[in-house]
Amino acid sequence: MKHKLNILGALTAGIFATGLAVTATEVSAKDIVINMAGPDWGPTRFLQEKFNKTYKAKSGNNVKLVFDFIPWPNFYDRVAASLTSGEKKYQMVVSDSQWIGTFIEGGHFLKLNKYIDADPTLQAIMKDTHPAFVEAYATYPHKSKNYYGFPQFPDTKMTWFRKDLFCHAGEKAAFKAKFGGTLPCTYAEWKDTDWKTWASIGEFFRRNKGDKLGDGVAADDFYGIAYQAGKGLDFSSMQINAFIWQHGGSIWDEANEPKAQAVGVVNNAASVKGFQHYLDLLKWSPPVAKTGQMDIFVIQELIMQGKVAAIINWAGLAPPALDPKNSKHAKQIDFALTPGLRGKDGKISRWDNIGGQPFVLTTWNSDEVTMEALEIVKWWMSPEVQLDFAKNGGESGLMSVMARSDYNSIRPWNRAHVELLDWQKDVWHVPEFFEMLTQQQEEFDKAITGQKTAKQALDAIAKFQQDLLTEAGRIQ
Amino acid sequence: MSTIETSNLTKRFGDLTAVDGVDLDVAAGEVLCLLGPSGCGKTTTLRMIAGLENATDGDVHIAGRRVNDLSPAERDIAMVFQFYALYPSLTVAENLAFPLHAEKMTKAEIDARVAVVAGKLALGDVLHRLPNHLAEGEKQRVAVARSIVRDPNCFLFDEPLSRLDVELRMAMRGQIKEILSELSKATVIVTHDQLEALTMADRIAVMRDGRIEQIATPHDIFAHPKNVFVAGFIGTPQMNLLEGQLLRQNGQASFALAGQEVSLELHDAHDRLHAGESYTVGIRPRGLEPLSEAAPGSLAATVDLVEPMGAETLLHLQADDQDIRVVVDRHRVVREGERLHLGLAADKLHLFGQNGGRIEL
Amino acid sequence: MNKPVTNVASASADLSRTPAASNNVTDNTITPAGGKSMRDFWQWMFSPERRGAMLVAPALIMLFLMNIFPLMWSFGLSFFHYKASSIRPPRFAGFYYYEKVLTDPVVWERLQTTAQIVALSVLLQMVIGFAMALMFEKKFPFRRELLMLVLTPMMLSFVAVGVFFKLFYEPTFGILSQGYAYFFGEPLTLLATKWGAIWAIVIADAWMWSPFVMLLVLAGLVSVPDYLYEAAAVDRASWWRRFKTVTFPYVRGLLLLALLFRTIETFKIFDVVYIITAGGPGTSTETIAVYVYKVAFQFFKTSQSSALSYILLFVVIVLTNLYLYFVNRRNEEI
Amino acid sequence: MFGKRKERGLREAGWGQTLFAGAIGLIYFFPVLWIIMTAFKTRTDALATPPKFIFTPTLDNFVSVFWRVSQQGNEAISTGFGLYFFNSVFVAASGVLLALIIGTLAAYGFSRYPLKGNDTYLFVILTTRMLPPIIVIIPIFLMFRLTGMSGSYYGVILLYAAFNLPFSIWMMKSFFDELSGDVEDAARLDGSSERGVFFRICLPQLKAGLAATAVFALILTWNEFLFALLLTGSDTRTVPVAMARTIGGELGVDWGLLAAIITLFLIPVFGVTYLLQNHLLRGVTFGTIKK
Repeated sequence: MKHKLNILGALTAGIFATGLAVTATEVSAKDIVINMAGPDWGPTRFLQEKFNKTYKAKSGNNVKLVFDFIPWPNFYDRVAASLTSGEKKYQMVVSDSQWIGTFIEGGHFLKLNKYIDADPTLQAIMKDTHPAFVEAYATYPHKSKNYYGFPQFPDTKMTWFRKDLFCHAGEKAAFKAKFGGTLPCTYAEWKDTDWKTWASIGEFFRRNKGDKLGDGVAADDFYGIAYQAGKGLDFSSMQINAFIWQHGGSIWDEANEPKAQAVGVVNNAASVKGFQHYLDLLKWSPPVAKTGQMDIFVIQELIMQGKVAAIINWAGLAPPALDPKNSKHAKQIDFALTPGLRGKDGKISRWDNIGGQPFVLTTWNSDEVTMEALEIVKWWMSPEVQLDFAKNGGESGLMSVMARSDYNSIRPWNRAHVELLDWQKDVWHVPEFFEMLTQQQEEFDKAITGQKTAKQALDAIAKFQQDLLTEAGRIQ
Repeated sequence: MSTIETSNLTKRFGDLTAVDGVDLDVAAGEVLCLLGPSGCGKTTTLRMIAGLENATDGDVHIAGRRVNDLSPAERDIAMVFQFYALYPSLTVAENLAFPLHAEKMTKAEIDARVAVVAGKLALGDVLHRLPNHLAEGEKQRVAVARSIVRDPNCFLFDEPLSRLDVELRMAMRGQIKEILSELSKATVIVTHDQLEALTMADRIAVMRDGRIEQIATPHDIFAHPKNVFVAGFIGTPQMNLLEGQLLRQNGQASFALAGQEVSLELHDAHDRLHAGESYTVGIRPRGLEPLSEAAPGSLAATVDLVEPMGAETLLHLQADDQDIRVVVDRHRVVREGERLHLGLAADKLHLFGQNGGRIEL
Repeated sequence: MNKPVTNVASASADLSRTPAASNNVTDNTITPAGGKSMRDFWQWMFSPERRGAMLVAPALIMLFLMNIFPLMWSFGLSFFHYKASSIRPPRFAGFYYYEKVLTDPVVWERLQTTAQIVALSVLLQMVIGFAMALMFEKKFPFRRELLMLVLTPMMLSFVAVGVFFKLFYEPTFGILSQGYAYFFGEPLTLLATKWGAIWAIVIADAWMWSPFVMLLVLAGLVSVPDYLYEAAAVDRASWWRRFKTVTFPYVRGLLLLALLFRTIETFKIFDVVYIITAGGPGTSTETIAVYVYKVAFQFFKTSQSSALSYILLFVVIVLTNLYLYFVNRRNEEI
Repeated sequence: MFGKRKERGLREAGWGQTLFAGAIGLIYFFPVLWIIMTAFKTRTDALATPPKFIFTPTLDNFVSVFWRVSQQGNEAISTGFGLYFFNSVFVAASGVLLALIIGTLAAYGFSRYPLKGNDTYLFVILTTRMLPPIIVIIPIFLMFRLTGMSGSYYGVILLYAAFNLPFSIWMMKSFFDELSGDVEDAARLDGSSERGVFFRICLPQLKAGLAATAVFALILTWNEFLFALLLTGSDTRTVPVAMARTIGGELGVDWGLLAAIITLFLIPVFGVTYLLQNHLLRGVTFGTIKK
């Protein structure tokens, strides 16, 4: 649909559209346009390109998928404005998992149960989709049996590290001498790495400009570890939740609505301990950590430009790190499991917050359009396409694809990604999520920038959530 | 027939009456000056004639036709504005040609007309300049040239010379007068400068507070001012206006003027004057004669300031706190502080009643 | 002021009563009434009394459709319980949200933050703008070209300015921080404290908009008549006295104008804050516009954000009136 | 009235002043210079520590502005920047032009034929610019949907015109107020129609004012982001929106690419400002300041 400047304006456009509709019914093959809102980045561009090249509708209709590529920083604004204003522009939307509650309750996202029940292919897809994705991307209320979406780009966080440093014999020996443990290098060694070792890494690789580092000297101040600690969006909650869960703490559990409480849960001793643990490790991070602006892009930059030895970041941001155009250490960066908390039994708990985006259908379309949209879903979730997606920078949502013997070797982070899937949980999906997230980010930021203690911050968060959710009728 | 007539022309802005029932009648070839202090309504009157201002009441007739409902363009008049109102974005030649566009003329005709008026006002050298690059006098000439380039029903001038220096003003006065007499149209000139009015006008209408105080030829206005205002307004130095009570009259009228009793020979006006009432005695500074000693009907005063004016000398005298101006020949030597006796010649007196109206003597 | 007097309407009414006109009416049975009334309407509409109205009508219509109608819409919403994201129909709420907003300490805190940023930034803009205007007041070689250099910041987008200033402040990569580290030995973590973050925002905003102030002041400076400077020179006025009595009066009105426009605009400051600090650390640099954005667009508390906006509008109107009062006073003085 | 505030000849200062202003100007311009330099740098150079002032320039970023590598394989795909650039120029120019036309007519009306409550109208017009725009977005969205203008050029153009209108009216009105009414009266007496008075007499005197208004409106419109984000479709998207693509995605900020877009996008507005610079300075005495 091209928007050309039309002198006669809306009136002509209306008549023209009616005319088109009339002529369209006369021929058997219909033109169907599916407009889809998506963030402007690799995973969605791949979908569009792949579709244009290979998709052929089984119905014989002339189906076109038109992506509205929206820059990531403003993706939510654009989609929210479109949906809530009733613009009804999009037939499909790439959503973030947290948003779905808001837009389901607003009547914008289509419940798919009846279509899934009627279609064995969809049933097979749902069955083959990893449960963590179904839970995070499809269900509302959270963890219920109401399905709304499918994984478009499933994402998890993992450790990115500098092979040249961690596998350096001299460094390994020095680390052993100083801390007694192993400086992790291999996948197995990283699998055995807990937060304690992570802290040691942080201390170990803290070098000043001119100090020896690996085979050379540090050209600049060098730091050991970094993970996200940013005020914007969810750039700290995603990591802090991991610590809270691993320490046995909890966030407000919407699956147990209306019994679940916020006060006494969100700020219980375990949660506070977890948050404090997170804060303690920041001291080994580059100075930007002090500003509360150390978001996922900053840590990506820090490792790509050789300022830090290891970070924890999304797989979705990994491709540029291996591209010599962007990354000074494209050859040296490797990926591993995230560290976790070692329990008394010696086992490491790696609970973490899932990332990535599902895609959903909207409610205002004709059956015909909905059916064509579901055909696109089926095409996208087919093993060949999913595999091709994985080969071109994406991740599959299907267990069968991930189970292929070659899957782990397609991209260097796949092995960790697949192994970590069993440890993924998600934040809330309720429409109040944005208020909860925003307030939580503010309070976390206060603790990160030293204005509050971990306890004070979590107390404030718990109280805010308790009041908000009580008012919304979600806590009784 | 090029005439201008207004009857009962009135303009009110809200509560303020700017022009109050003005009746004018300008014959073809006649130049009428509207003279008055600023704010007297003379410009508003002119603008109503031009159609730039809506009359609240009354009619305007131009060339015998009622023009109240016609736009300025339809009235077929030419006007010269105080600030010339040259079109800043057009050259002098274009400015001159501008009024001709409304009449269907060929380019050649237009060029010819422009050349003629440019020649008449010596603008040949500046035809291609923009108004901003002209000297003040040149701008003035362009404005005049633009008004005469067409053949309008009548001419209106709004303070045409006020922005020129003295020398230029004198020259332009003559030039405009010459041009106007050549064209023989009804012309109205608004001015606050009486010299301009006296030299250029066939008749002068003196205005105050939206009303016409007097319309007459320059000579009449000077010789027979109709009231105290006109008497005071016309003539430089200003006429001495001394207010005083008529004490008695017995062949001679004795007034209490400036703390002195002055007897004046008033001929046959006696029976129209009443003892005990106040009158204003007016006498022009040149009508007072300094006498060496007191005489009947003379007024004693002390010289306060001596202002040589070239051929004559202006004396400011003081009598009982009243300022009296006297013009004497420059040969007469007067010192400040000197006491003089001023003779009031009866034939040079103007007498005004309590209401300010003139009493013919 | 100078209304030309024509009375086309009455003249044409006379005309329509002439035989020719009535002939016209009888000739044609279908269109004449319409044609005539159309023409009358046309004449009525374009009569001189209505000329002013006709001239401003397109502008008023456009503003009504594009600005005032949406404003009234949201004004209406401020009296209802309504969430844009919800399918529930609006319920009447009266002044509930006004009361809520006015008693909310968060709102006052955000207003305070905004006021701090506005005060610092506008002051800085005035000072820098004025100083640069004085610099460019004289004629010198390459003046045009150098002036362009200084004007460029305001041609950049907020996004560009925000993103790059954030980079300048970044402790590891930022050029500002590196310069700081060169002299003080440790990286600059400007965004770590409230006042550091406020200054970070103020510097970026003032950098961007000082040229605007400079242009206005410059326009004032070049309009000071030469003879006043000459008179001041003859009177042997000191630099300061000359500035105070000659230069400043000519610039004051324009300076006030710049002050108004910049205050109104800075009051709405959003992008630069959002990009550089995201309101952090904590909420210490969250301005009222960022807050409105959150409430309206992330929390979908549509009614509350509308009520808040109207309170803001009230504040700005008061500021504007104050400003216009000063300007009018100035105009009367001159 | 006339000539009271005539622009005086600027006083001369010599090369010393050039040096001084040059130094200050360069310091002030430095962030822009840094952005332009970044446009010619590789990412590693852009983020180098210590910062690099001397480097091997690359045009890769400018190539990336127009072309990107496809996700599959290595085909070069157009980024659509050419279209976005055209959209920006077209939308901004049309919006500013429309605002200028309607605004000038209205300013003429407000100045020469004051309505009852003239000042109130003017004030209300000014206040429409005062609210955070976020607040009117939902109703505007709805309106656009009802009229089918969403995603079309005219929707954004109308919006930008309305956006610039208050400013244009205020600015142009002050210019009209400074014109001498006598000149217009003279034209009327000389047989000019009302239209002639406006077009042949008033407008030619206001060239500077129109230029200044246009430049200011252009600068304010050129970088408008929020409405462009929400009301343009993929075919009518403008550069500021497309620019945001480079500040978050799989790569955080793509410094070189962002800088290259900023640099390219600066050229038209810089050029227009430079060409109208003299007018700008003369015409900048706008708004509420009279004579």
